Amino acid sequence: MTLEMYLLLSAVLFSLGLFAALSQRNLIAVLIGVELMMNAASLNFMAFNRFSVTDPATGQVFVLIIIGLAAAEVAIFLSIILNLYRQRHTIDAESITELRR
Amino acid sequence: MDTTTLILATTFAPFAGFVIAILFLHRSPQLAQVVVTTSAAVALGGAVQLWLNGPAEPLRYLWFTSGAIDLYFGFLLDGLNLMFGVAVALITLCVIVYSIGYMADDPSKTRYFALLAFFEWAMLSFVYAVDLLQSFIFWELVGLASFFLIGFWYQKPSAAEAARKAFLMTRIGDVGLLIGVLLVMMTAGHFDIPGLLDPDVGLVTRLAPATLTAITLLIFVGIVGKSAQFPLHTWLPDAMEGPTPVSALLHSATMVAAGVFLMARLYPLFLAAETTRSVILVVATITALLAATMAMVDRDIKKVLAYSSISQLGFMLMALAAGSLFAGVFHLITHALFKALLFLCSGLFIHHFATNDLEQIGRSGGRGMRLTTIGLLIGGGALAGVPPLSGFFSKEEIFAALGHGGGSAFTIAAFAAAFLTAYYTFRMIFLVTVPDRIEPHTADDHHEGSAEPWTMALPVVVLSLGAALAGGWGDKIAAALGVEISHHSIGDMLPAIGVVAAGVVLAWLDFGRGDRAGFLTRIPALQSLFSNGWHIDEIYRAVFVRITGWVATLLHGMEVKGLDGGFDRFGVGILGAGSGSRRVQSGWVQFYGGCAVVVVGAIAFYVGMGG
Amino acid sequence: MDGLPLLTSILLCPVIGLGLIVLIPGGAARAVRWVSLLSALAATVMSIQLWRGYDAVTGGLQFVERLPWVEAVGISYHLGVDGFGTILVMLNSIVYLTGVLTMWDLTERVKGFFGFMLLLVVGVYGVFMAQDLFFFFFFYEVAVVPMYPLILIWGSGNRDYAAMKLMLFLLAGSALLFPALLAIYHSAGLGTFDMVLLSQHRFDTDVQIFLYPLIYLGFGVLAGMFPVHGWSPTGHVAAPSAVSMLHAGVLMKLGAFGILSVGIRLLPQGAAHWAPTFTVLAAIGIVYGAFVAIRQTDFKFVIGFSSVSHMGIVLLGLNLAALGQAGEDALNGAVFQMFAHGIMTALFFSTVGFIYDRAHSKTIADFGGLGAQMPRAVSIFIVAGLCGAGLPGLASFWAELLVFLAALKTYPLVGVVVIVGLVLTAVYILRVFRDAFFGEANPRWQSLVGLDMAGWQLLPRAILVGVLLFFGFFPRFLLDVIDSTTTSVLARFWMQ
Amino acid sequence: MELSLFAPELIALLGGLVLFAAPILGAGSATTWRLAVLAGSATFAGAVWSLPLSGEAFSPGIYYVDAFSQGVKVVVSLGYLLVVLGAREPVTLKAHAWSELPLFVLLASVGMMMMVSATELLTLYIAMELAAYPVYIAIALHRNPAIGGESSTKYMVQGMMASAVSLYGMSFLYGLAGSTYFEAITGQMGALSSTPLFWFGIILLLAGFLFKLAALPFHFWAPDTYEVSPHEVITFVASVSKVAAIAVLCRIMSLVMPAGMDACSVQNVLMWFAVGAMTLGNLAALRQSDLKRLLGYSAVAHAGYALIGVQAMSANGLTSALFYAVGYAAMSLICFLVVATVGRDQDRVSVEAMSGLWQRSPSMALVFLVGLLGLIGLPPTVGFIGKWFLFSAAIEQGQFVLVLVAAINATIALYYYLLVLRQIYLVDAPTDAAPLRWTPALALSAGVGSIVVVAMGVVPSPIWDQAAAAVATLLH
Repeated sequence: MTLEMYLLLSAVLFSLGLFAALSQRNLIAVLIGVELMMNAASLNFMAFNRFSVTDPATGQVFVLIIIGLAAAEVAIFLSIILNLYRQRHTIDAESITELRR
Repeated sequence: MDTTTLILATTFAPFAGFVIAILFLHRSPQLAQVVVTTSAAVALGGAVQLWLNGPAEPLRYLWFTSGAIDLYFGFLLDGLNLMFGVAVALITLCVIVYSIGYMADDPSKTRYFALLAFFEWAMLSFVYAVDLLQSFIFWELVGLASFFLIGFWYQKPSAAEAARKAFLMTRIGDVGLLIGVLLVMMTAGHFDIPGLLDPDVGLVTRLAPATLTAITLLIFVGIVGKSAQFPLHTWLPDAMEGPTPVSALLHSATMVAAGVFLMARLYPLFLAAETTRSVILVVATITALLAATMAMVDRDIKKVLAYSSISQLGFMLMALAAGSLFAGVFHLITHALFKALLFLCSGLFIHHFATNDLEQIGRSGGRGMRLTTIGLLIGGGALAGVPPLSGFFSKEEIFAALGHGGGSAFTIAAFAAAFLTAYYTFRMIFLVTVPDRIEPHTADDHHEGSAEPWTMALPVVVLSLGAALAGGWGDKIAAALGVEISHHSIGDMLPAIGVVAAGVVLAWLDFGRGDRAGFLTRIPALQSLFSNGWHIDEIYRAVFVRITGWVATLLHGMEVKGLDGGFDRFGVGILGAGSGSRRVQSGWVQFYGGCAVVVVGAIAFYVGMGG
Repeated sequence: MDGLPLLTSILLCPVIGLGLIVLIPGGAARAVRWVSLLSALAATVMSIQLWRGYDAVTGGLQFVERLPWVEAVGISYHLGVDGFGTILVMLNSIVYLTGVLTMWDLTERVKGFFGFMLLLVVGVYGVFMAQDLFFFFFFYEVAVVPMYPLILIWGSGNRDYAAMKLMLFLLAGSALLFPALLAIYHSAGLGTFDMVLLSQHRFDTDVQIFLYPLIYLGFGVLAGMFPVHGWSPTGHVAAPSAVSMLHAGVLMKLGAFGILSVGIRLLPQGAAHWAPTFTVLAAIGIVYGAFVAIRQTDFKFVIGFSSVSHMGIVLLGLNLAALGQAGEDALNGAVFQMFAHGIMTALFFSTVGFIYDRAHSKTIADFGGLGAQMPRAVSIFIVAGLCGAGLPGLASFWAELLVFLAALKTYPLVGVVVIVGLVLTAVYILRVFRDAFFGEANPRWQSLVGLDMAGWQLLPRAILVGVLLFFGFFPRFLLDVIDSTTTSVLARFWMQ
Repeated sequence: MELSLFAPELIALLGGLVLFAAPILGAGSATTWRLAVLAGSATFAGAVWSLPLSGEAFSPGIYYVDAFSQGVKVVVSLGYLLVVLGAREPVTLKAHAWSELPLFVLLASVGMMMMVSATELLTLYIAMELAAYPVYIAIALHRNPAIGGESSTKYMVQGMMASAVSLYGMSFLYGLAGSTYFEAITGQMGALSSTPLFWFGIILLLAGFLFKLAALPFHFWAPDTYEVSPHEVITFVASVSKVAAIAVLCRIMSLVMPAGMDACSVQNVLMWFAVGAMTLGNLAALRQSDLKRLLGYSAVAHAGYALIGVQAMSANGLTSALFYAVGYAAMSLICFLVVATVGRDQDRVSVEAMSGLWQRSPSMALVFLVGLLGLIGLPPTVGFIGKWFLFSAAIEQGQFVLVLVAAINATIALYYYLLVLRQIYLVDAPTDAAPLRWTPALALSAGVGSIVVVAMGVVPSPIWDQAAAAVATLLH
């Protein structure tokens, strides 16, 4: 696999994640979509690290930190959704539109 | 006293009188009378002394400088000014004294006398002005005084309306005059009257004939307005709404004559502008005839006199236009005297009988007021041109002038007008003095005491003397103007005498006996035409007033609906756009994120592709 | 006062007044009034000193003060007055003083009213004195802002609409000015906003032609220029008297002054290029305003549209000045008219406000024969009206005369049209006289008989009438000062 | 490693520890608040103390301490202090969270402080997330989870997306430059600038900060989140985080400015975002009856104004953007302080709630007036001179039309601000409205804010010079 292939793959991954985040009604699915987008970025880091960057560590460190932050993000987001769900009994993105206009 | 002191005293004494009266004497009208009368007497004394001293060098004080303009305030003291100044001061004093009696019962006496003083100041300053712009300024102020005096009884709606009309119609003329004056400035670079008239460096030598014609025509527009010439004459009859002494002073003797005076003042310019003079001749002739026809039918004594003023002013302008300065000015002076006299007499009648109606005055016993009747006869005779009263001589000069420089058509027209003058004047005299019946004057009258108190009688006497004798002053006036005159033989005078006699006889036939109905009653069409003033007012109302109204309404509509409404709609449109743009904020989070990421992504992609 | 420069001292009068008013507790209305009055008096006295101290023979910029402000971008606190500034500072002082006196009887939210009014005055002084583009604009906005609360809170009638409209129009004008002023700064490349330095720079002709209309329009809005005058009559009608006085008396002059000192002074060629177009617009404005005034039913609307018409004369004069054939007369006339019109409208509104306070009506048709019931107020109104009609003996005659002369010299047709406009002016003024003051007394107002102006109420109006008459008879005292600057402004046209 | 260079952040982090521990150790919310104020003051003092310092706090190239970063830190820490001063009783917050709020806000502040010092992608990323997460949580602590939850969810979803996009952009920068150090990127600018993919990365990178700034196209959260958030949190978001966002945008611009003309595409993009943000924000606010939501739209519009300076890509432009951001933070802060006090126990604050404010508390009305004048852009406030600087910078680049559009926008905005003023000064207060009282802390906070707004408007040169010096260090 060449660098271009990885980049293409990550682009596809990013697009899929984005698509999921935008099309899925369930907020959990949205979260998963966003995680996919971040993973696409991680994949890029790794690919660049592997193919074009002399310094072997940076990309990997970056990816590790991304994973860590993503986990934190998930925790926060889930708790927020939970908070919402308790009151509204729904986590359907299209029905949470009380604040508008 | 030197000239400077004299002239300042003459012009500013009335001003001082005005200021003192209007500011401090509201509570004490008697004192105001005294102050104003004194100031007028001072002015008369000064004017006479100046006249006796004879022509002097002009006085000039720099008023201000702007760009190329150097404006001077000053006094021109030549024969014409000095003479007219005396006439103005004299008649003003007469009228002020007369007013003491006439206005005795009016609650706003202070305002009245103050305004008279204001008028005298403005008028004298106009007469003596050395600078054309200064003339214009005081010309306007004179008009302002006229406005306030016509509307003196402002609570009478008719008076208020008359004042407005007078102001507006003279304003139309003033616009022409102002443009003319400014044109003078543009072409000559100064406003100095002696300089403008100078035969060597004045306008006549410097300007192309066309420009001169334009300037003189524009000035004439101003004269038309002020001197109530056709077609701007309709304000003057209405101006009779003012107190009668005011009519005597402003609206017959002095202010309306200001137009004629201005033409005489700038005579060399007019003399050089042939075209202008023919225009003036035509307009003045029309005016003289037109106004005379109206005077033939009106029953209101003051209106008759007002129409006759218009007509006589037309005479003066005819003379000037025909090329005779002397004839015009001579008639100006005699007219001032006899017309003031006539008004004062009519005022006595009105004051006593509380009516303006000629027949009513006659029937109430008008001829019982001896002094007044004599004054009426003298004044009327002079107006009609009965020899040897003053009007005869001045009119004779006009006929002669027209014969010289006017052409036969105008001479004939002048004779016709003179005939009509005699007719309507004696109609008035006969209606007052030989009424068809006498209805005893009832005692429920509002006036106690004399019908002819001395304050009112004295001016009548003075002016009667003047009106009777002024015919002999021709030589002096000619000398003052510096022109040669030829004396007319009795033979030359015969046509004029004949015309007057014919007029008087016809008037006697119509009004001295029988049913007191004029021959015009047998021609109803003319009767109605004349008594409606040839429908000129109606035409104005139908055309100019309505057009102005239409335009105003149109533009008002444009302002409200078009401009204002347009801006409002624009604002509402933006608000609408605001409401529209809020719709984007749908509340749906994925739409938000989608928009954001897709926009940024697309742009980044576009840029990333090197676009 | 020694040591403090005169211009800053004048500017400080209302500033200190404002500071004190903010500190005074809201209930102490008397103290607020007196503070305002004293600050106005002090400012007036100093303005007269300024006027007398201004050396008309030397001309040019005098009483200059200069402090660096934001040196990095070339902003300096630079004050100075030329002949125009001198008389306009005077004008502002007079209107300020008489405005305070006019509102002496105000009882509603006194503290706020005088506070905002003083703020407005600060702005106006600042504009007339500022010689730095930034401060010019700064004070310009300071002057505009207080109009909103002043109309909204103390106004009457359709005040919501009027206040909003006024602000939107004026700030839309500023929106044009903002980029234009900055573009002047940058295209000069001098790195300074100093107007004196900028005025010595020769801007590229294309730049001038591009920027001038923006400046003209932007300031023109405030000057009540046709066709963007709509805010002005509406604003007048809704505003309380002193605010109308300041609004028509000085605020509208800011617009004209802006055109003059930014537009014409800095961009003479642009001015000359656009002058024919704007001359026509100004002439239309004069006639249009007069025609529309004929059809108004409200006193203040009549005066409002008369202001549009009269400010048209100022704008006409400015444009004719740029054309040059009769520049000196035109510019003298325009600046004279700024002063004369300022005093005149102040008088108008002061008096109308008085009548309104007493009768609670300003509909002309409601009155009739008021002259019998309130002779003093009516007489004073008539003086103002006559001034509006251009009667000699009152200050605006000279202004109109000079502008008309210039118009005739430059564009005869325009000249004739605007002079004919004088008749229209007479038509609407006389209509008011006849319908409201003359005629049979309306018994409805019989109650007003004892309530005519008396005592100190006459004071502000008397001051204004006195000023009108004084300069009507002695125009020299103004013209000499104006003329000293006119020449140097016009020299800008010859230089290039 | 020079610890003193890290002093403000360190003090804040220590403060964070204390604030974390205090509630656990049984301190009530009052005590915690006092501690928070103390921590804020100490941080502020530290930031001021460190103002003249410069150097690198950690290994070379990662974390710059210079006039730029320290200046912004002073502003951020002062902002934090003022916000906390006004947050004595954050009623719209869940009661149990009263003592936690200062901690979250402090942590976010630390994140922001680190953001402006970060000169390496990873550091930047971490700082960015550190600045974001506490705010996500704090918003979710709204006492009414039904709407508070919605507001925080929306905020977070968009925040996550924006940071993911940024991250994706970073990956390309890393790949192309072969390094995450800004120094390295600047060093290779010659080569990089001709690589389209580099600009792709830069534009994606901007996303995260456009989100914080609430600029187009990441502005959607602003109205919704402003409308329903705990007042104190949104005060913080509306003021302090804008400064940090603008500062980072300036940093990124300084990164690409050496590319000169090649950077034009970025400049263009930002210009259009600026125009869009101003126009959309102002238009949408015109017919708004909820005051906080209105201020949200107004924030979008102001983000647009600030972007004018950023996109000018010149020293003056960046300086004016920084200057304006500081001024904007102050005016936004005082507006929200008043809004929070007036609508103390309301989840939403409508414009109507401001009725007759001048009767209830003249001084509060005055403070709000000052804030609104600033937002409108009228003298003598910083809003006026700030716009003057911004527009001046744009004109300098020949962007005449842009300035015209911006100025017209300011006129449109006038309408809705004036309606608010009208409500305050013209409409009478409801008869049952209680008079409003300043607490000393609140008065201090609002007072300082108002003074900053006016002082920067009248005497702008100290701050301007400081900002200019900061930008100068940024551009070397």
